[in-house]
Amino acid sequence: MFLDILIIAIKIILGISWLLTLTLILTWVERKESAVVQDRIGANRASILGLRVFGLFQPIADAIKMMFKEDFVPPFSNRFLHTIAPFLSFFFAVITLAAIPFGDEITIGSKVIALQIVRMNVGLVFILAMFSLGIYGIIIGGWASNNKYTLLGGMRGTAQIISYEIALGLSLIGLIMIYPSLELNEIVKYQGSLLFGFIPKWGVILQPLGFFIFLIAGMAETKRVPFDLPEGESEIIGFYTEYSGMKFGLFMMTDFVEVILISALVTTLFFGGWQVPYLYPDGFHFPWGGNILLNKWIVTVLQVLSFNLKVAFFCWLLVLARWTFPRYRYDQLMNLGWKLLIPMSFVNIIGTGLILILV
Amino acid sequence: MIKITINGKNYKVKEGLTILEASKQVGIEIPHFCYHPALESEGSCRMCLVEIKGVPKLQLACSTPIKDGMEIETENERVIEARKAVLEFLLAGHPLDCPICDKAGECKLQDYYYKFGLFEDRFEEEKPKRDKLFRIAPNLIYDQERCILCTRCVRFLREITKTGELGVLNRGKESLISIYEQELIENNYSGNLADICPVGAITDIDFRFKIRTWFLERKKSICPICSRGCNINIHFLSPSFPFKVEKRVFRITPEPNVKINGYWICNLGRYNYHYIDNDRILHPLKRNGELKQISWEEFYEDIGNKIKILIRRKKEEKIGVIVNLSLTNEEYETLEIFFNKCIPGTEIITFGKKSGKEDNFLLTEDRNANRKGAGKYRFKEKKIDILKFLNKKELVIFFGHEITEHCNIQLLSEALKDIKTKVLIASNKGPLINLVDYILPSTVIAEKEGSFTNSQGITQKFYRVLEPLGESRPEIEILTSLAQKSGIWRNFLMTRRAG
Amino acid sequence: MSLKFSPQIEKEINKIIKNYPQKQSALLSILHLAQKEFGYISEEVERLVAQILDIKPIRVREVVTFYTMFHQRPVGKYHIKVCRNISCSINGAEELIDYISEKLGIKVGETTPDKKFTLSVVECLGACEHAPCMQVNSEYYGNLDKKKIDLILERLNNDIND
Amino acid sequence: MIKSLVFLLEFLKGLWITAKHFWINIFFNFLKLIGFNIRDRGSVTIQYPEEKKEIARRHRSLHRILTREDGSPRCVACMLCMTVCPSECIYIEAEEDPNPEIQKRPSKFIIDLSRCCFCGFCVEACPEDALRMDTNIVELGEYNREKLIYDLNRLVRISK
Repeated sequence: MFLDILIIAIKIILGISWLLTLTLILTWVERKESAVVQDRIGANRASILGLRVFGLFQPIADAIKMMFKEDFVPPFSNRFLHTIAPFLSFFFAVITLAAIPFGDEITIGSKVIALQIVRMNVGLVFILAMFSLGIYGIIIGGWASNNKYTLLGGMRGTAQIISYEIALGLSLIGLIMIYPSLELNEIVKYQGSLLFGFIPKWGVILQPLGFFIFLIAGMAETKRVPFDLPEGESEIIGFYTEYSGMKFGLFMMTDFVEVILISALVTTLFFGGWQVPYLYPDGFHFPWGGNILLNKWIVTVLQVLSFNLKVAFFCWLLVLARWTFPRYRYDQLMNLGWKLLIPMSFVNIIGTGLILILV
Repeated sequence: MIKITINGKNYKVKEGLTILEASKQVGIEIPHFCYHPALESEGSCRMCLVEIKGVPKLQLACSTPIKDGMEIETENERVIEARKAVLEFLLAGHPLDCPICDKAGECKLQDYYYKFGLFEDRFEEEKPKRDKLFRIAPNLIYDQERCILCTRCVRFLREITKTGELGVLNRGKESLISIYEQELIENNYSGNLADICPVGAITDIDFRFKIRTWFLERKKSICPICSRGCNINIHFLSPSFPFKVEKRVFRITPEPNVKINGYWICNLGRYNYHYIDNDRILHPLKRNGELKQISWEEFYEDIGNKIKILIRRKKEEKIGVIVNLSLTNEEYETLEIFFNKCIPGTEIITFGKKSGKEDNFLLTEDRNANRKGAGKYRFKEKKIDILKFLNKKELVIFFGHEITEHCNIQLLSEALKDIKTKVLIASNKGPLINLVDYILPSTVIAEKEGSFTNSQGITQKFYRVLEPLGESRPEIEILTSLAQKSGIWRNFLMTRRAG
Repeated sequence: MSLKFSPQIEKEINKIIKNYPQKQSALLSILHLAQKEFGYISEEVERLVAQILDIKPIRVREVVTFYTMFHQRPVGKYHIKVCRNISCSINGAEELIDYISEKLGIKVGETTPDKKFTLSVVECLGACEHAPCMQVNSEYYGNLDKKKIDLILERLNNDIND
Repeated sequence: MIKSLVFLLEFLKGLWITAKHFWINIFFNFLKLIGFNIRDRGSVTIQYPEEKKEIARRHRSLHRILTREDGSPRCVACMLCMTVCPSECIYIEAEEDPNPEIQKRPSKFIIDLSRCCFCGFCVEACPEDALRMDTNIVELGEYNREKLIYDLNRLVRISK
């Protein structure tokens, strides 16, 4: 029992440190990628003992700055709610990590350890639920700032996230119809099997439409450009305008955490999670014949690496999208959500159902 | 009255005028350099050429008298062509040193050239080099290069001051204005030469290089130096000037007023303007062992109470007021109401500045601006022995330092020792400052408005030109506020209204 | 004032003054007399004339500097005035001026040390038919060349008058 | 809905463009990093304090006062620059110059760079060609405002 708790604790610590490290790196990636896309160089000044390393220390400098900035609470605002909002927002983003599998199981001694913080059979529902709860951070933050504009920003954010939550959920129904379980590791495992004997049964192949809808709705969930209507601090005033210091930093981090989680989810649900094509627990078995047998530890490492690479790619893609598109107007945003994504996900569900019945 | 036609329009003008004067009367400006309304016309500059119908050549407007039915063209092509030519010739010998010329900005040559000039240099020859720093008077520098030989200065000295120090030497292109050997112009009106010079040939050393003319603003006022009451223009730094400069007034020029000063003022009035900015009393001071700054309210309270007590004790004769002769008529009237009517029994005496030498032109013997105005009221003349007057007084109010010119300062300070309260109201620092308890800044003439009656009996109004310096206030305001605090306010108002 | 006219000239001056309604109108005539008397018009003479006519000395100077026949500096016994206007210049006056100044050892406008000759150049003498020409005191000499000038100067040098 | 689909296509195009930029720039930046410096490819940013851009010939930079051959400033204190200056940053006081050919010279000539907007009107107005803005000194930042007030000596010294 104690050992189980210890393992879970280690898994939590490892998971959170993985997430936070990636978040830090992502802030750097965000700056650098935007710079490179725009033919610039980007942040490269932060240095430790004259060592610059392409500005990799910039996130550390940012973090230090955030922590030492004055924490300002607007007068006549609700101090408690104002303080709790960023934590709520951050918490519900991070907790989603619990259901995501980093790899298959490993066996140390007699203990079988899943590379997943909690293996729950309602994983997918849990994730959707946690995403929805993230709204509270926004609306509370907007309201507690005692500022009309932040409240408006919070309202905008709530409306947007609720709208896209539907599309997000509906786009997954097709998957649920195909996959045998709601448990994410099971889903990943299922994606290891082959279609027609040589195509991996990745979600993106079985559910291309569902993938697009999920990706777009997921981007909307992260509240980033082109869906950054709740934020837009300088132009349209978002919900965290009245925040400063590390509280603001938490909201900012929530953004990046959500980017990582959406990437992880897309990877898990549509790109085979930790699966490497044709890699089985004992090594590669290619459909055209030929085998490469590998140690099971190497396989595990390859699987985890595969998962991380996929996540990294989607992070890159989301950042690229953020620096490509202009912001939606609010009516366009709502049109896209209600008039395109939701009908399309219905089409997707019906289409999937028909194919399942016919095949 | 005769009929003439100028530029196709018919006018009726008085007979005997020249074309230039007639057209000036009807509002048409004919450019000119050598013509000056107060001087005989000379016709040397050729700038005022106009076309007269029936006369083949262009004629000088400044010396051609008008005739009945004359048809004059002042602005047709031929006239403007002639002006261009004249300006071109003038500039052939005139250096283009406007940047360092003090006249720039108010120079006739500059103005006319910008209006009519031929903006094209056709001369290949070098301009003549001459003496640029020729001292013709202690206060004037003559620049031979800039001179256009309009001879205004020569004529001024011959006709107005009748001293004739200047003459035109040589002839043709060698001509120049000069004094005889080293005999500088020493008369009291030499400053006017710089004013009447239409270009920058004669410049005033007092104003030389101090500031450019376009930074200055001018407002009319009256010269307080003598009892003539000459009309003057005070040239002061425009309030829009972006930098902080201690000096406000830069020069004084005459304002034409044919009845009083013509077009001129004397050097005494011209150069004695530094009192406006220098040695001013800036704040009300009270001596309590040493001088300390107080507010006006404190002063009104103190002295008002003292006057109140003296009135209550029926000891009005203990109040003595010593007034100078340079206040405005309105201030004298206020003094009359305040001390003679509301507190009968107080003694007011007047003391003016000592008389100076008069000259035969403008400067008068009496150096007080408003003796005539003060004379209208029941102030005692200065025949009284001041020491006797001060005897047994409890409150003495001085207006100005003039009293010290009339008595021994030693005796005065001894006489003042026994007096409890001594008040000085003056604009500038002076000998009385060390002898009194209260020192109050009043404004100079340029900072207040009112009227003066000059020695001829003409009363002239003048307006505020500058903002009061520091906390200084006009005497009339001081007296009115004091009346409020000394318990005679009602009486004061009634008398004033009745008056 | 130390300088005075001789009684004879003074009498003449008084006579001239009486000819005019205003005293100062006699200025030109008196200046001519003064030049005759003193040879040239110095500052002292100017002051003297001004005193006689009751005007400012600057007015006298104005007149003196305006007219070229009044001398402000002493001139030599013979005042050589060479014409330099068109006709004379075409016929070689410039050359002659240089020649004379070389010969006398003085520049234009100067006087020889022995106070005998003064050389100056003047505008047209009204004798273009004799160009180049010059005037010595009141005598005219026309059709000049270097030889003729040598001859004239020699004669003048020996004080031989025609 | 169809319109939105067209949008989607455009989105993909946009993503393609940014991604192209990204990979091309990454490639050239990598080349730069390992020593192959291909001009004008990769990022075009100038690393300011280390690298400096060449200043255009007609750029209006810090003022200087030109001198005569004898070293005295050419300014004759005509105050035209002071008159024309829209930000009122030039202040001049004049005095008499012993040389009668020059007559006037500045006793005080102050340019307050903290007010200057570098419009160059003063240079245009100067009749003596005494004032120019061609020093190419553009780094004028100071920690103390008083140091931004340039007097005659300092302006003359710049020219040397």
